[in-house]
Amino acid sequence: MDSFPPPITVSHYLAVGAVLFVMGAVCMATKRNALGVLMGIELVLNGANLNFVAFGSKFLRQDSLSLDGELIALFVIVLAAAEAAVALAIALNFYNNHTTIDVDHADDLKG
Amino acid sequence: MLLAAIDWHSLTFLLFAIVACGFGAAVLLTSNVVRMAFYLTLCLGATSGLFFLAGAQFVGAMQLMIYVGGTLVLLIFGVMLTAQARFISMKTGAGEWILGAIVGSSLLLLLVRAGFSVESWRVPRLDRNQLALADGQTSTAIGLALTSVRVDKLNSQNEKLKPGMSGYLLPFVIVSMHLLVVLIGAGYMARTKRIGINRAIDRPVAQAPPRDRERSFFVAAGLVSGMIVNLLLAVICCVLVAKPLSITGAAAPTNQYVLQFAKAIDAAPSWLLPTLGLLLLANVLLLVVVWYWQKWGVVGLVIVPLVMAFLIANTGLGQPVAVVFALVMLVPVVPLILLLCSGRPTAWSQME
Amino acid sequence: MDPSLLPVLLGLAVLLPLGSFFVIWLSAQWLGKSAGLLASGAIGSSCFLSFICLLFIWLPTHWPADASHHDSPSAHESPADGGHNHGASPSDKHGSTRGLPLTLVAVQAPHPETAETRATTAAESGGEGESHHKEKVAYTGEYYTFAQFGPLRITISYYIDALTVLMFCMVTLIATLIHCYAIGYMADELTDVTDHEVTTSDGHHLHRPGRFPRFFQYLSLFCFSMLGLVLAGNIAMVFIFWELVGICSYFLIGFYIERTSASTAANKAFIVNRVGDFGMIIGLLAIWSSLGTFAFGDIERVDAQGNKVVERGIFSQVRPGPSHQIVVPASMIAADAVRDRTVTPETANLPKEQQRTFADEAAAIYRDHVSDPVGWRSSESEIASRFGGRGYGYWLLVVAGVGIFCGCVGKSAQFPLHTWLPDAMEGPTPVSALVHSATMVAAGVYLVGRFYPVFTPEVLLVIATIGCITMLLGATIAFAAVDIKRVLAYSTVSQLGLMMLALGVGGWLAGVMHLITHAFFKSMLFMCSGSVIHAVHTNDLRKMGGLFGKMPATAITMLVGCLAIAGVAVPFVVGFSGHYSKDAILEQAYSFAHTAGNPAYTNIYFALALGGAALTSCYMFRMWFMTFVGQPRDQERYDHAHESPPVMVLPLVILAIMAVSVAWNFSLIGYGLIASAFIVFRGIQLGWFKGSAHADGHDAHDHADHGHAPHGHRAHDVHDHHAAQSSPPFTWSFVAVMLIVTLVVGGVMQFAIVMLIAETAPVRTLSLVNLLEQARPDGLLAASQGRWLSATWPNEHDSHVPQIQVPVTLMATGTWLGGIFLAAALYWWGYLSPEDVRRQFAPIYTLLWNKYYFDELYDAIFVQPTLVISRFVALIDRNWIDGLIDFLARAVVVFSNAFDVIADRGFVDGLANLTATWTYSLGTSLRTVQTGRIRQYVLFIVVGAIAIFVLISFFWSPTLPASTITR
Amino acid sequence: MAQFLNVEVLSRLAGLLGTSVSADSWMGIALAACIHLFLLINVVAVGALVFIWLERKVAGRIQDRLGPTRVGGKFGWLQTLADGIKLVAKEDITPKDADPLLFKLAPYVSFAASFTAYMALPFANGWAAQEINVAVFFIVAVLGLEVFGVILAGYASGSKWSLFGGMREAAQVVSYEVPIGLCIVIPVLIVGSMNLVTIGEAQVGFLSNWLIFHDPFTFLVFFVYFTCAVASVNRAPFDLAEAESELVAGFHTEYSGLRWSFFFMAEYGSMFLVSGLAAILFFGGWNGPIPIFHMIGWAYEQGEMGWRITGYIAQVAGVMNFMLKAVLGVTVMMWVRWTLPRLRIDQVMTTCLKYCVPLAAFCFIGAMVWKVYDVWSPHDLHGYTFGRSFAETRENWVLASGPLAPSGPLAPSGPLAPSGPLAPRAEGPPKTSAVRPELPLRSATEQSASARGASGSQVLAAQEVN
Repeated sequence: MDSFPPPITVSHYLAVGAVLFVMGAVCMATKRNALGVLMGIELVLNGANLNFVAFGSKFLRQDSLSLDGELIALFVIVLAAAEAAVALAIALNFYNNHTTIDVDHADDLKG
Repeated sequence: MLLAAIDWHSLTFLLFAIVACGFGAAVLLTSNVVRMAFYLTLCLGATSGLFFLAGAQFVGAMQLMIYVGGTLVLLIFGVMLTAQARFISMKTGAGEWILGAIVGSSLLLLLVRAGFSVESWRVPRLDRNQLALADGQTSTAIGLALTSVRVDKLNSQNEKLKPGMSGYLLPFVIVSMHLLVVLIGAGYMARTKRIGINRAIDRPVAQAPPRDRERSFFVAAGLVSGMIVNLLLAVICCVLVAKPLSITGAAAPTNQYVLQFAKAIDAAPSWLLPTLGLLLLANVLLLVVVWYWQKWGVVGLVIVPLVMAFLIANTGLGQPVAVVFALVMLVPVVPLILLLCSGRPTAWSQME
Repeated sequence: MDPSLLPVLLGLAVLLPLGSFFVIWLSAQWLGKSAGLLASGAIGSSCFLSFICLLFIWLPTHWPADASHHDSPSAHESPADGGHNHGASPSDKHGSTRGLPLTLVAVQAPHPETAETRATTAAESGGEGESHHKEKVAYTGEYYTFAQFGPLRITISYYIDALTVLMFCMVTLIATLIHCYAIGYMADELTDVTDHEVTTSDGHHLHRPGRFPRFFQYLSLFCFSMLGLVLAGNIAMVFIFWELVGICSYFLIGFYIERTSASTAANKAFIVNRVGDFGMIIGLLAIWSSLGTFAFGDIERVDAQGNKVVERGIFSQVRPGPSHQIVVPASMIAADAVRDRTVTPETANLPKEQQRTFADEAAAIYRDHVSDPVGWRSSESEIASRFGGRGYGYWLLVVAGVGIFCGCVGKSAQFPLHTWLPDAMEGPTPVSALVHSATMVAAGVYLVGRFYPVFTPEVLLVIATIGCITMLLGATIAFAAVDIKRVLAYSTVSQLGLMMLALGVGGWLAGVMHLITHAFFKSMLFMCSGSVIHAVHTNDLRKMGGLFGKMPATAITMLVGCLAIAGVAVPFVVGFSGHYSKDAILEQAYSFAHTAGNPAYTNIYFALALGGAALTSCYMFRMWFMTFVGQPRDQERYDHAHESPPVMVLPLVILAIMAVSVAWNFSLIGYGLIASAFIVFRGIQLGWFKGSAHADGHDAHDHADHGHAPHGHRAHDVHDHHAAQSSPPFTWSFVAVMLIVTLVVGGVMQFAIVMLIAETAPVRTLSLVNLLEQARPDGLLAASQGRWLSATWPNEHDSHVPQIQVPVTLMATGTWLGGIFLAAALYWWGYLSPEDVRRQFAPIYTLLWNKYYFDELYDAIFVQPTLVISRFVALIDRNWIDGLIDFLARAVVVFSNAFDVIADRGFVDGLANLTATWTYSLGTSLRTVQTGRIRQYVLFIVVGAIAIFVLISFFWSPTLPASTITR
Repeated sequence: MAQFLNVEVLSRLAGLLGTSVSADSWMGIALAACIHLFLLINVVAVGALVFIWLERKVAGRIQDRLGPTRVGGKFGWLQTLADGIKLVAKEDITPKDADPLLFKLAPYVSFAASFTAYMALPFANGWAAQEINVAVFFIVAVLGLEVFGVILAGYASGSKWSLFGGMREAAQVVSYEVPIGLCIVIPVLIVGSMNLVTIGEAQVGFLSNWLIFHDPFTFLVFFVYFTCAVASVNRAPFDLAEAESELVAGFHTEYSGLRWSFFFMAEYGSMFLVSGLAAILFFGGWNGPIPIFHMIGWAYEQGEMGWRITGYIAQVAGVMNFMLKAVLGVTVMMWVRWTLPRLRIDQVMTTCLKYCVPLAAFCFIGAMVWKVYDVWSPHDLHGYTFGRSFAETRENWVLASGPLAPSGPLAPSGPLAPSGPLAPRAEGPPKTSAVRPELPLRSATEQSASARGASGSQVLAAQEVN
């Protein structure tokens, strides 16, 4: 008899990744707190990472791009860390200058 | 029996997926930044669980380590630093919510449709259970790939993948450089630039007025002669490089001492003379540095011969030659140091 | 080491100061004191390289023979071998030589002959008694070719013989010492300087930043050019470096540019030198146009076609062949012949239209040889063979010689052009010591010595006369001068005159040797005067006196210098270096005067040389006595006098040692060094060098007592009172360093020589004379006779025969004894009072005091007329030319005003404004998109992504096969 | 290597339940999970009890007191239990202006983190709840999570003391993760594997085989590691987060009752964890100073499968060894706590950034040079040849690549078939060790050429296992 729940596939991973991605994107779009936006970015990155790992995993697919997936995921994580540091620094600077981290106040370059 | 039909792998996947998506949604929905961060933690933890399930143990651990351990602590740090009122919350307009919902849902629809649209992505790998756990133990492979050996593609016939087999050494190095720069830059950007606070430890220590130093005639003479001698030896090296003494033929030196010397030079490897010349020049610089009362000049004077010895020892010349070289170059340094340490007040004591 | 290294090392030695010049020039503001160290290091390394060349390259290959012992066989063997194994090398050296393309040939051969033949010539010439002397060894070659006009080339080449190497050693050694002396002397230039001799318009003294680096920058450049001058292998290159030396001395004399005296002195030196150089250019043109080469020696090189070419240098053209007697080169004859419009005797009695001049025939010969490639050479030789008897071209040779000598007159301050040298003392004392005593002014003498083979007896007579006059002028003026540096300057002038005299009367060796010895003691004397000036802050001898107790080291070294320049010696045993050179000169003058058949005027040279020697010793000791003994004439200056720092005195001591012993042969040098070191040591123990230290005031006082008993006590009190605020400048560390330096120098030289070549040759033959003997141009040993003169120039070796040597030595001894006694009587014991002398010889004194009114004369003759003319020219310039230009300018202004309105404002601006308005409106219309709200941007991105996705998935599926996509 | 639960054990246990299970059926897994969980919880909870008691005694002795004496008869060995009862009985307070959810959750986060880390910690050869090949990494990562609970607690309590505590904790732990990482990389580097079991097995043999004696740098770096470990579990003298002299009780000022005790369990748990890690990384893990059981041949052979009572005894002895070492480490931590005064926050940071990180980095380079140049050390890796140097690791891979070519995971000759958690492992190391020491690359390639079949697979298996 077929197992419960049905055996998972790459698509499932992609679906989860998509959910995370969309959550992150909407988070970026709706949060007014700079750190909220930052978290949104993290979510987006994770969604992408999920896809990479899924495509790279032997457990889900016969012909996987075997190591590349994981390696790219690794690089993404590392760069995400860097990005977080910089973004945080930016946020702190912003806070030091504007005494708020509401991104809507960061419209100095408005046309 | 029913339990036997349970596919534990899928079950755990389901579990983690629900946790991840749920807390992702929570991150989106809550308006309290700290809670957002907390939910995000759980979400990312669950994601790392998914990684483990996908057999990417290293990536999973990495995710835990860097994201959950590092980035998020950093994030919360930032939250604390930038908190205006406690539990800061900024309301978002309803219109934006709606807009975001529409766009987001359409994007979601699109992505999911794309995800399920490919045949080969939808068929599970049924022999998964027989698959070895070792397949998940890819840490060594990853390490090797980062040092540019792609063990998984060592002899794959796929021409399209050939270029990708060279591994990831360059990106690895670039990324590490990038990280370094980013951390420095972040620290620089985030440093507090508040005006008015002027604590004692912030103020630069008042420089003691440079007292006029006593340089005994000995030390001066020693330093100058050292510079001159080094310079001359360097020049001689250059001359010998530019115009080697030929030890055969009519051009051979008439005098047997010179002949021995020329033979010795001939025996040495070709890089020896230029290196020696450079080191001698370095010595001159260091002597000048010592002249300007920098302690590290003396240290450099001691180090240079050791470097030379190391270089020689790592080539065909062999250790004895290296030791001899080191000694020859060290011998003048010793009296110099003695000179520095003699006299009242010692030049050494006045150095920086 | 093989001699092929010589050009490399010496070239490096030349380039190092240039390098330091550039470094200091580019990074002066960062260097500060280290500029001095840099320059000293550079010149020091040059010195090291030069001595390497002398001790380890030159001596092993060319061991000097004993010039004065004709019959010792060993004297000829080793140089013959030297010539031999160096002569063997060039053939196969081309293969092994990397780096510089350099070629070596021995000068003595017009065409490169094989080593065997040369050895044989050396051997058989050894048998012949008179001209048995070894043939001169010189290395010539080219570094780089500047320009080539057909067969004529201007190159950077070198000409290295014993003279070159010795000059290198001398110049670099003195320069090194003076550099480190200058580090001490110019120390106050490190900070801002207040120049008390310059008063600005607001009445204050000038306050300016120090120029320490600039000073050493110029000094380095000077060293570079001097060394280049010595190394130069052709007369054109000599001229280039000659001018470089001139400009350097211009910079250095005008170092205190704010002082009018300094700047005018600089201008004077420069312009006067130009006058001489004008003559030199004439000489150059004469040589170039007639001989077609600038090179001194023969140069063997590989031309473009790859076959060896031997270019015959000036020397081998003027003194060809085995005998090396002076002959007029073929090309000169040819150059002269084509100018001769006299009718040939054959056609003399033909009708006018058929008469042919010699010029026509020469031209005909040229026309015959047009066909063959080196036609002009062969045609010249043919012309020479045809017209040689008619004495063509000799005057060209004379012109060339006199022209070159003109340059030397300017550079080394000979009679008509000597006025610049004393004024050049406006520069800092190290400059005076280096430039105006040791090297630059010596360049003139050096050039005469180097160019000697080309000088015909007529030119020699000119040289001798000029030198004689100069010597007397300098000596007499120096006798009256009271400025310590001017005394030295004039003594330099007269010594240079002496050298010229020596060269002029055929004493090549004597002159060149005096050049080197004089360089040592004169530079030392200058540095001594510098430290005296440093101590008492005045140049005026009348304000000094009794300084011995204050600055013993300076006093002793200066005494050594005076003894050396006076040529003091124990007759026939040993003497100061000056003794040897000056006696050689006198001997040569004597033998010139007493050569059979020489006219009477030849006696003048000897007599005047003798008188000059007497004067020299007299005024030198006058200066010394006035400075160091007697009672202090200016008390407060005396009180503040102090010995100079070690860095200034150390060079003095080293130079003193050299001044004593440089002319001795080697073993004597070694002993002399060590002995003097221990004398110094003893002096330290006796406390001479303790200056006015309180603890040693007593010794100093005793020592002063030897000088003047009556003033002992005052001196002593002064010591005690002065010791309170001054600390002894001489410490044991200084003594130790001095000892170590002397011993190490002496020991190293001894050891190096002995280790390297002592087994091949006797050490005793190693002396300055014998070394210089190697560089003697060939053929000088034959007694020579001019074409237009009846006098005969005797062989120099004949002046060493006892029947000449004994009387001359005795006379010389008499002169210096007399001079010293006169000076002592006047200025020490005070038997005679200088006042009386002045009063009695008032007119002469005024004449000397005004330096023979030379400056006034030149001012009246040259300067004033020039000023008048130039004023007139200026008038023309201001009124006419400027007027025209102003008119044009106004016209242009008017036109452009008109044009501006039409074209610029109307057209160009309009266009620009139009573009600007368009851009602006575009920007304003686009700005509304930029809401500056991040989240909106995110939404845009997402929407855009969606759009792209949709487009792709509907209209374009690149990678996925259609089957996999489910619709 | 011996699994803690392999087929026989499982089936016997199942036999007690009256059913017959096979190793990979759901029941086996459930059983194994239950047993593992039970044991681990006991280790953590009971361990915490014991440690608190121990700390009291140690503190008492160091302060010249007796410490608890009465409860439970002698030595007051039940003191902590009494405390526990008291804590459970206490009222659970939530401050008014706290963020209730986070406030409630924080202790569990902290506890869960330090508890999860045990999952990868082997107590004896192969006796780990889940043997992960990146175990070291995993443990450090999860330990890093523990701070998260503390921060949340500090923030959610809504009191400035707690906030300060939380922030200090954040700064401290985040910065101390760097030197810790550097330190633990060194044994990993020497052994060439991140698998704790492998690292432990690499030190089989006499005392001299312990990695701390491998070279001077490991010796030095152990102390760096220990310092940083103390700091990262914020024990005194680094307990800035709960500095009672400045902040009343730091991050747990507002906590009481059971939640508070959770924090303490977490703290003691992680103390034990880092000490255990130190024991495995530097002190030979479960190997005693003298390999008695190897001498008498009781211990499991390399790659031996099946189940022997003697082997079991040997394993249990190993567990004892391991426990002893870990507890020793914990005791030292207590000793330090009661001996040294507390540092200032800036001193803490200085210690980390100016001393620990450079020292660790220096040792890292030193150890690397030591290994690459293969300098002599008392430590012969007991026939373990993996990762003698990076170059050789690559070489192994090149070797192993032969059979890997048709990377069909089900290829019967494939190297990976007979391995996995519940499957008997390929016996790799001893055989490869025969080849490895004199194995230049050339012979390596022809070796691989010759061994298209089994041996290559064994080599690969060696790589995989280690």
